[in-house]
Amino acid sequence: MKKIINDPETVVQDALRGMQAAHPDLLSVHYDPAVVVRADAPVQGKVAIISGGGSGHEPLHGGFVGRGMLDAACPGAVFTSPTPDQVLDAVSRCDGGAGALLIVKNYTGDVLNFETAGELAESEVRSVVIDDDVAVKDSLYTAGRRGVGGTVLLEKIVGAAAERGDDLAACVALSERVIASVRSMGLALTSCTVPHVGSPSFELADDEMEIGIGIHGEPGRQRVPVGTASEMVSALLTPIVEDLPFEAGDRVLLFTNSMGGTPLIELYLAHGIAEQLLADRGITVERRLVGPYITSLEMQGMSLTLLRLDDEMIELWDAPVHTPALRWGV
Amino acid sequence: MKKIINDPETVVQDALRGMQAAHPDLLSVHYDPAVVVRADAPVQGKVAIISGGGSGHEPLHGGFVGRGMLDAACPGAVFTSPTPDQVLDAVSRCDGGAGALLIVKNYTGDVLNFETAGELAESEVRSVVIDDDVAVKDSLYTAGRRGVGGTVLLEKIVGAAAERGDDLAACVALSERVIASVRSMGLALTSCTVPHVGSPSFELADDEMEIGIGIHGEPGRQRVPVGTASEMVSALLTPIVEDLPFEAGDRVLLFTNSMGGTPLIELYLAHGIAEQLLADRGITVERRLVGPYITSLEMQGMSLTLLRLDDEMIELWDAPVHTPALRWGV
Amino acid sequence: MGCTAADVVAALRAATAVVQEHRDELVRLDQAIGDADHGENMKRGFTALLSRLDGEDLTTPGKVLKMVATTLISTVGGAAGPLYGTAFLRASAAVGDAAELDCEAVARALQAALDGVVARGKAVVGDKTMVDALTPAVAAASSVNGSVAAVLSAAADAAAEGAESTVPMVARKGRASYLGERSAGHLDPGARSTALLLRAFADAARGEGAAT
Amino acid sequence: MGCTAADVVAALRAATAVVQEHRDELVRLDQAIGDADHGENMKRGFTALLSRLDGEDLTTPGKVLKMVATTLISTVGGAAGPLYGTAFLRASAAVGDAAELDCEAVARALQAALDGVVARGKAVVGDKTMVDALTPAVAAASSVNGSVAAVLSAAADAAAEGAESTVPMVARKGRASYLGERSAGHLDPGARSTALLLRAFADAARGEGAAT
Ligand SMILES: Nc1ncnc2c1ncn2[C@@H]1O[C@H](COP(=O)(O)OP(=O)(O)O)[C@@H](O)[C@H]1O
Ligand SMILES: Nc1ncnc2c1ncn2[C@@H]1O[C@H](COP(=O)(O)OP(=O)(O)O)[C@@H](O)[C@H]1O
Ligand SMILES: [Mg+2]
Ligand SMILES: [Mg+2]
Ligand SMILES: [Mg+2]
Ligand SMILES: [Mg+2]
Repeated sequence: MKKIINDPETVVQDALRGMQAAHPDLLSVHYDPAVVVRADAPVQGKVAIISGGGSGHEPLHGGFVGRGMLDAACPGAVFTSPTPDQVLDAVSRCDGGAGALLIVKNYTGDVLNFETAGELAESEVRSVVIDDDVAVKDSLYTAGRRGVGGTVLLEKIVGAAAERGDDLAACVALSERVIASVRSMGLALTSCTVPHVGSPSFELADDEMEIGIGIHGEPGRQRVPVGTASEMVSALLTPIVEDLPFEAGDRVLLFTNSMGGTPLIELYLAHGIAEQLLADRGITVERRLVGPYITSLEMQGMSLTLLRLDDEMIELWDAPVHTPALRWGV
Repeated sequence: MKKIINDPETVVQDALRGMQAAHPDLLSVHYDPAVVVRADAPVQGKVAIISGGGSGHEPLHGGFVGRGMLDAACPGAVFTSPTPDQVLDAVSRCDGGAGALLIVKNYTGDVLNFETAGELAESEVRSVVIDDDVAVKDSLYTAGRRGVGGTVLLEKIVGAAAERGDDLAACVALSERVIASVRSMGLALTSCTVPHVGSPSFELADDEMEIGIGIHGEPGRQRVPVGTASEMVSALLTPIVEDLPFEAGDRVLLFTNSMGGTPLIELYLAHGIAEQLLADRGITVERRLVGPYITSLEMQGMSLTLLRLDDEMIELWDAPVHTPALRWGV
Repeated sequence: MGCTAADVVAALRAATAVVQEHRDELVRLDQAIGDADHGENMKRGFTALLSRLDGEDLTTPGKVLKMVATTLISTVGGAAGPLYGTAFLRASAAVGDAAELDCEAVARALQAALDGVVARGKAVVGDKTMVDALTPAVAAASSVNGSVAAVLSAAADAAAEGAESTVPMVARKGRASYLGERSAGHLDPGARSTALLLRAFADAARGEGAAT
Repeated sequence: MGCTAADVVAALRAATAVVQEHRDELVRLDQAIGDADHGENMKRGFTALLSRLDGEDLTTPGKVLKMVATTLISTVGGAAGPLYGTAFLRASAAVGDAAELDCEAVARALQAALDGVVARGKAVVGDKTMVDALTPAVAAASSVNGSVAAVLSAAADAAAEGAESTVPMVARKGRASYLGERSAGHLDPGARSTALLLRAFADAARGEGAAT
């Protein structure tokens, strides 16, 4: 294992220290329990938007803390959901009197820990669970679909709604609408190595890729020979489009995401192909996001996320945001 | 070789297509010759700031095209400097009557190709050569120091100066001041693989790293056992600080850069260590940039860049910028 | 013949050692069908627990169990944190203020733990989770009438068998369920850790209670 | 006995084939001490060249050489593009409007090419660059008095030796210079491509001029 770390035991804490140093104007980082909080929290009268999850997906979620997006993020150990006391601490630091919305990715651990926090919180707390990964069959025989790329879009859009003053019920309703309209899927060219494990989470041969991966180094649905970029993009986009389904005439946000180790040159290349495939289907890409925003450590690979937009979502997407990882309008 | 590409022959062009699709409001991409141009070029009365170099360093340079930074970028083949006709095309598309400044990284190929273009151009053209890599001894026995991370800072600062209306001579003078004040060094944990080559540019054992690398997959100065993050950061920072030298009381911009495959969690961790080491030396970090901004394809590794700031540089760094990769104030 | 707060603390010390010893094994099991953290999560939780086992207020078994619950909830994370936390919380409630636990109290505590895990996680036997270890353990415990050590020993034996039974199962809960059929052929890490904990408790009880 | 525009075009066709054949070798040489693109750069340039060799206006050797220069400058990139481009541009100027080149004109063209490379790149013999192949080639060419084929053949032999002489050198120009002492023990890719081109020209000239 080659990583720029001092000690697997302290990697999350050490990275948080660097984050604090890098963004003193935006963030206050607390270490026990670990919470990344918007520098000007609590914002009076605003619904607090709080998320969290295992570390190793940076910039998710800490990189999205700031004006127009999250009030706080709760970073768990690498690939491990945070504990309820982190969430409780975030709620108490951020509640400005309008309650808190917890954005939870659909994993058993995340759901249970946020649920426990919700039960214990003294503020008014609601939570929404995002489950946008079409690679997982949503059946009685699974823990349901995972929350993946759609999380970034949800956090931006509902963050903007809270910033403009929407109340907790409105934030929940908007979240449900976004969750109902967003679908994602990912693939891996290489595995990642969890620091406290030291060996790759799975083994892939030089000519294999894994389709339908999550963001925790879990193996995917299918192992297939590496194809061309066009084949890869279409292997992700087809199930996404057919799932909702997205149809001709739909206006969408296309989010082309790197799993961490795939460089921008490949990501742009894939993005161009995806735009073409959507144009071929008569789907209009109105907004786009390209970059490493929800990652699996150093994994090489990508995911695609498609969100069906309406006018309000577009307005909220375009609204000012000022966080370490997303910034515009300010 | 596992990459998200269709064909090594068309990778640069295919990526440019994706870039154009991703940023229709910011960029106009031209393909023959390949030039990425600010959407509203030429800006009348403004000095055109133009850079370029081999591809594979994304977002450098195309990702820095836009208001407050570059007017155009000339992407060469992967790791190969662009040709003079690209530069000439960029100049003619961007010259708004105030001439053009060419920002050239110090590599024989880049210098010769930009020099040729400068000789052939009909506009008023000046060029500056950045050579901030302290890993290379600046002696009669080398082609001089390479241009690396400092390029990003130079392009931002001189881009802001041009945007506020500084003339060509002032832009040149400011560039020289930045170049005289900036130093960088990088290391690699893994090699990268050039698409048209198909095998790694160099081989590193599982417990080795390469210190003093450039950005083209060239081997570095020294191959050493992988150390801790603290050792790595100090191996880069010490020669940087001692070179200029940076001294107690100096105000600096600290730029912690990923070589492409190193994820943000490690980068923040390294950044935190670098901030601490600078604080220990009494050097004040006034501004920072953390992320993958000048890369070597999928290489894992990092570089550090330190720029000694003065008030004007701070003002220009803070000035609005609106490009695919850097954006604030708009 | 009963089990005091000190006995519970001793059993937890033993459990901590076992979790630390088996940390890598649990990581490997979770690497195969999950996200490779179960061993690390459990180690983190029990290491935190160890530093609190000297607490002055740990005067009854119920207080010890409650402290275990809150410690695990705030340090383990993942699915295992809230599930084990709930298990210990319910066990604590089940034993109330008693100064000593007899074998029935222990069986009642185990039943309460199982009920808590099921209430939180909604898994049933056959879903390839810790429930597959805990369910037979509870059944065995309530069918034995003897010393605490005997009850725990029966529970541990049954849990071990229950854990083994997860190998051929296709997971329907937790992270392993994403793998579908690919989850078959692997031991469930949470079932394994449940079996390990019960074995540690049983061994500790036998050590303490050998003379009684 | 002279060399016409058509002969120059034929020589360039032969050179293109040689560059394409040796593409991987040149990449490998550059991978060792540079950035692994020299073979690809040369292939790209000569492939572009090939598509222009049918041009109707290629009526004199000088015009052909000028077209080669502009093509290489606009397609090769890197250090090699401007250097080879300058070489052909100076060679073109040196031969002027002549319809045929005799052996002196060829020697003059080679000398001009070398002067151009040195003017642009500032390298001297011993810096481990193409200058180490071209310099002895020019010297050999001007010392031979015979057919164009003989001149080019002598130049090619000398260039091959010159290229070999770069192996032990420590680079002082171009990308290889960053390696310092680590650049020793490797053949310089640009010197190798210079030797390959001259050998291709010589072979083409011998083929053409065998009867004369
Ligand atoms: N719904 C559930 N009910 C009971 N046990 C579960 C459930 N989901 C997961 N588990 C148990 O949790 C274990 C995984 O724990 P751990 O790896 O620590 O958390 P995570 O899955 O969040 O990474 C599984 O092996 C399984 O035994
Ligand atoms: N200053 C120079 N003068 C003469 N030849 C040079 C000089 N710098 C580099 N070269 C030649 O160029 C070759 C490298 O060409 P190439 O790999 O195509 O460009 P780059 O070095 O820009 O990647 C070297 O092997 C060397 O022979
Ligand atoms: Mg986990
Ligand atoms: Mg090159
Ligand atoms: Mg796990
Ligand atoms: Mg080269």
